[in-house]
Amino acid sequence: MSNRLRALAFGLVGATAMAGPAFAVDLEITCRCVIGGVNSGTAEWIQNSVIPAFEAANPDINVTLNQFGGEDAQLTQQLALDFSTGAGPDVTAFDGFLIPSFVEGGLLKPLNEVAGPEVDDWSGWAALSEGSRALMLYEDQYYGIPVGTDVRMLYTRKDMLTEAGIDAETWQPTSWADILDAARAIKKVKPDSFPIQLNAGVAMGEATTMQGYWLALLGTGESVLDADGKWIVGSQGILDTLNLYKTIYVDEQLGDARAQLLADGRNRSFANFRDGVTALLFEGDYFYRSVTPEGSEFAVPDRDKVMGWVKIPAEEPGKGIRGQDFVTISGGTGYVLNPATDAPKEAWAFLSFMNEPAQLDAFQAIQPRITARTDVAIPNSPFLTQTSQELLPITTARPNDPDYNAVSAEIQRMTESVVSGELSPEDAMAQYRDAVIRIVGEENTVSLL
Amino acid sequence: MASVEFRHVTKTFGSFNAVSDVSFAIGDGEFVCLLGPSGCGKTTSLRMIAGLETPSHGQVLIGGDDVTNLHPKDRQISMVFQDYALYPHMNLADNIAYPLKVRGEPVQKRHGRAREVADVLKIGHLMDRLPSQISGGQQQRTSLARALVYPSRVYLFDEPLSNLDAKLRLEARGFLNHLQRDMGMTAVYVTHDQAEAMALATRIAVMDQGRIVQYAPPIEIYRRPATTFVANFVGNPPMNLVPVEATHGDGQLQLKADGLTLSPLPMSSGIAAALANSKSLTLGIRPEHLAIAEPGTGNAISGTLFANENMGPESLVTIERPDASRLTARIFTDDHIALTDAVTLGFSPEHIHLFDSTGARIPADREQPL
Amino acid sequence: MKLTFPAFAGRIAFSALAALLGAIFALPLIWFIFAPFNARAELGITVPDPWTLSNFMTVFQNNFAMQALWNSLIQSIGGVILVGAAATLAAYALSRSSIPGKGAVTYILLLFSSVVSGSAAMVPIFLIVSAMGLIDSHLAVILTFAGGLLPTAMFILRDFIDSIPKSYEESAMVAGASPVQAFFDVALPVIRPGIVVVVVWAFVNIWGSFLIPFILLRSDKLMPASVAIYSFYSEAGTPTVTLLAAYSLIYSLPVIILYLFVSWKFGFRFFGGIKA
Amino acid sequence: MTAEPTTPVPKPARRFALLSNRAGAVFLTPAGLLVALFVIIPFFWVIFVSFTNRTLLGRTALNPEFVGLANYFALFDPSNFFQRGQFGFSLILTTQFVLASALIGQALLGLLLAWLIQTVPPWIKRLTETFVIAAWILPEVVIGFAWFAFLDRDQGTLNAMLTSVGLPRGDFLLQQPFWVIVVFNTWRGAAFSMMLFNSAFSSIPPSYFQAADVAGASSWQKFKDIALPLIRGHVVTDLILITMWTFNTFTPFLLTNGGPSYRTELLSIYNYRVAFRDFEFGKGAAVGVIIMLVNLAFALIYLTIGRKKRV
Repeated sequence: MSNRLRALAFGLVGATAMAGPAFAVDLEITCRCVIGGVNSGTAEWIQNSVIPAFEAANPDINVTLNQFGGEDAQLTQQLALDFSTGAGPDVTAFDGFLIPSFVEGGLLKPLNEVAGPEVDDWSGWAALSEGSRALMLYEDQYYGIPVGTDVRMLYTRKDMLTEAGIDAETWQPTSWADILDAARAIKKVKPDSFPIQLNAGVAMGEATTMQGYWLALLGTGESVLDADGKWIVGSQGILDTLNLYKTIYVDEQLGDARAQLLADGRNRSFANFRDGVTALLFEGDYFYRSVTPEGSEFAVPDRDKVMGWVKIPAEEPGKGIRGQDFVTISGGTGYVLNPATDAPKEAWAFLSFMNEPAQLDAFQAIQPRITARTDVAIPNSPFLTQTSQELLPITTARPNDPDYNAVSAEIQRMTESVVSGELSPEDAMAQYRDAVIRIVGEENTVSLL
Repeated sequence: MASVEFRHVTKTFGSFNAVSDVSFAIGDGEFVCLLGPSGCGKTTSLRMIAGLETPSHGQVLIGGDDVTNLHPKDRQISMVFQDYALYPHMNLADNIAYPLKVRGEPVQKRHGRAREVADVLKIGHLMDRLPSQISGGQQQRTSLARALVYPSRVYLFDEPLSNLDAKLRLEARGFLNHLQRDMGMTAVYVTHDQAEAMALATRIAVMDQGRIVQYAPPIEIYRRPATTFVANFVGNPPMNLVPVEATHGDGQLQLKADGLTLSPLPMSSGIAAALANSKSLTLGIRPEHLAIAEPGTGNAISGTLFANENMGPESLVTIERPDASRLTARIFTDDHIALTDAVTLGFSPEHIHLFDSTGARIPADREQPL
Repeated sequence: MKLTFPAFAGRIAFSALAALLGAIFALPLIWFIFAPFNARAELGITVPDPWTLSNFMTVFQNNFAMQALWNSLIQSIGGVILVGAAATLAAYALSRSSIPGKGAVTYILLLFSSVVSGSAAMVPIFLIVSAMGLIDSHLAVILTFAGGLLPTAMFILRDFIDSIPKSYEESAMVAGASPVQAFFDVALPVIRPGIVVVVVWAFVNIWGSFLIPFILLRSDKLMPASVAIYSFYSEAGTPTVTLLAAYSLIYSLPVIILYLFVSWKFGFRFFGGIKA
Repeated sequence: MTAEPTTPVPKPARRFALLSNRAGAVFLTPAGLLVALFVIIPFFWVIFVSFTNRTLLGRTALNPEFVGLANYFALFDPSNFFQRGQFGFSLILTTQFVLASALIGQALLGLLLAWLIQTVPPWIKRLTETFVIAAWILPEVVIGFAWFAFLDRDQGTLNAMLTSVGLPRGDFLLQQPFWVIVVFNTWRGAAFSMMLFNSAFSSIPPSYFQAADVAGASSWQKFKDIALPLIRGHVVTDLILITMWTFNTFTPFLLTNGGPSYRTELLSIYNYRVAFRDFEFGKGAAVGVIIMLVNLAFALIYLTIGRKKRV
């Protein structure tokens, strides 16, 4: 697609000549993945496995991988601008929660509308679990093929816990107080440390909502939306969550407030964990899969011994969402087709090819993850097997709502104003309420206070 | 060479009349100077001949052809600009040869011709220099060479000597005079320097406020200035002008002013006509026609000594009259006499000029041929 | 001339103050003198030991970054040619023709150019370029910059041309040149210094800009160096200091060279436009 | 002059000009098209878009509605006008930023530099000028990174200097972000004022200062009594130009990203965030219109003064 002018010129000739097989088709695929960098496994898989195999099977198609190294939000920005201008890659990795707002904006089209009826005939749909298919589903239309889902947990540095006199192997907090107590104990032993990392602030973007605020909020028994799909803009749960932030970052400095505020804060928080400054870090399995493996920038030395994980407790036992003791949340990513692709058939062929069991197995060999397809096994990864078994049953899914993206930004702002000490939790919540009402309208909000 | 003619030419810029209904003709081979103070319309007139301005009304003819709306390039004329307009990026050879270049002459030929002209003007050895590398006098000659390098019907000069220092200016003036004698070119020459005009012109058009006040050969301009304006503009120092009250009787005219003694003059029809209008006239005497006189001499004017400037061969003696007006006399230093506070300047009646209350010259009944 | 003691002391104080201010201005830049040549550079200033060109070698091997420098060059030179040519023609017309209302045109141009800033017009420019189908092309960047820089360029050049005597072209025409000949033979060479200033100014502007290409370009292959420099941020945003420093230095070189060229050739002074 | 019987003019006289009107029009066309397309049309388009609720994502991307002044009312909503991350906060922040970094910082520093380098030895003048101008002409991304490194809390040059003289480290980007961008912009832009004032000073005939020297004036007196009054016009020009540039500058974004907590979110950065991160084109256009109104006010002042001087 970047060769748009050439493509246009081709279009004139192509109208008559397209029937012949003489023309090679160029495809581009983008992911937030860089070989040797972020999501290196994904990049290696596409570059070294999917593309060679696909090109071998389809000699007339050349596929190029664009390795995007920036932030999630930057990729979103790029894709939004790309799709709105008819530019962009033919196939791209895509976060499921963005589908509604892109679809409503006319920037994404259902797969079968882009590539034709063969989409519906694809054998792979049947192999996808209903839950994972929902990740890429909006208003009964498929917009992409999900790759997998994830779960969130609390990562621990066993060495630091041990140092603070806690039995790291058996430690499983059952309330927020347990976590805070452990943090205080660590802080006492290592005054320079910032034991807890619970994402906050604007700079971290969606990672603040999904890996921070929401995890805590679920522990108060609430979610962002109520059962009727109304946005909760005032509640004790929100206040409790914001007070938790205040305790961690403002009152007791159990967390590194700078890392929440600075533009490169998320990296700083990873570095803190790597360097033994942070002992308790809320993240998804992504942190294990992609951030800390050997050889990556934030590799934790001697990871198998040093790093552990525990389930995220509710505020108090039984107080979590649906009365749960422990909570977690899942998002999901997949791959979508550019609605303006010049070669929809070929693009679909590539997209479905990479989601066949053969390729997904190759991916698992490079980097095991929780898969979407039931017919692809997770090989030999005790971590993923264990986490998915324990956490998937209690997980919560992100809502599919076109306004979610905008509300999520307000959540990030709300946490930032508390963490920076600028506003009290009450004032921050009031500000959040006004902002959400402006986005979705007062009739779509509810206050539980 | 060709003639030039203006027919009722008017040029307005916005609401300002630069040239108002001017008509005159320049004969083939004539060297005409347009003389006047700045803003009198002389440069505008010249630029209309060149085609660099278009008349608002009227016609301009060159060689009998109406060229009013003709582009400058099609008029077959040459022009020397006040600032020389030498192209800073071309050496002298290219500058001089530029008119030949636009005429499509081959390089060899045009450089050869440029060299010939340059040699005549004594700048032939500078052909490789840039304009910024030569002196002002050389620049002036270069621009002249560029005007002379190609055949032309009329040569136009826009104050070409005004940027030279006094000595160079005299030299260049002499050269131009020589050239005119040599070539017999038709030339229109704009200047505000009356001496230049006197020295070069076959005819001078004195301009004031967009009109031609007098158009005549230099000697006539000098001897019979048509108005006080011309009288004041031509001559160095300018003519002394003294306001006088006139009475007349018995065919005799009596002029009165403070410190003036003047024997009665014969009446003429011109004077009678002027006096019918107003009794206030202006008496004009050129400085060179005044001389130091004994007090009480016949025709004289007296005042207190104001300044005495020795110029070498001659001196300028300025006196101040009771009404604070001043008169200057130009006298030979050899005739110098010790001056006291009170000075009397004598003159001969045949040298006086009379102007009526509007400033127009009162002609004698029968003017002597010049 | 002999200086009195207080005057002498005053001179010293002035010099010291000027040197101090110069040093303060230099401080944030000193890092770029050392870091590019230090294989283990960090954010702090350390004198390289040993001095090495290895950072540059690594940068030269980065195809994307090298391509980006080339892209910067294409966009800058394309923009500069367009700005230079269009501004010269337009400024010449504004100065030398008697088109009715040219005074008003100049006034309006100046007004618009100062009112419509890049940040205010981001949205419509994006939409217009997108509607023209030029998004993600060098041409989009070139045209946008040309449009944005032209008013000021025209204004500077018009002032410059106004200050050149008309007698240059007049003498050419009297000598027989057509208006076109007069323009190319005489006017253009005389205006050249003004054009050079405008061209250098436009080049520096385009070369250094970040926002416009960032918004108008979509594919990596077309990104200029100002955007590509972020490829030296690893993972999600940690700068790879060594390469970034080396690349920054390479990227800054054309601007430095132009500065030296202009200050050698003309002295770094103001031309037209801003004369009061 | 209407009836001039003696001079029948055969055809209406065309006024001669060095460039005919037709050629002039041809000369103006390329520039005219480009400026119209990328300056004038955007100007009107941005006004039009500001009355709609157009977005890039979501329902209003495809079917934007005309919402009248709603975007403007939202910007000036008194309930959150002064909150961080809101329009009012950015507006006030930008005003303070312009006052501190342009009117005080750049202008005064530029004036001081221009005055100083008049009298110092040539090599100091050269060196100082070179660094000041380098700060001005180097690409903004490079400058942004240079300052990022300079101010870094743990390794930055500034903190290294502070600790070496026994002062505590500062976490400047986080603790004093506003003053960071003020100092940054002063540093970045002082060159323009310096050069403008420098050329203004050198346009004053040296005899004026020599006369003052003869009369025994001090350097300060010469500055105050001779130089300053003579360059008053330049001062006005300078202040208005740097005000407009500073008001529109986007460069601090490359240093702070507008943060932390929107504390350095100038109007241009706010505009960018609304339009290209939140993708609210309508609201972003409304911000753009207000920016342009402010620019217009300054431009009119400048042109009025400029015109007066030209006459």
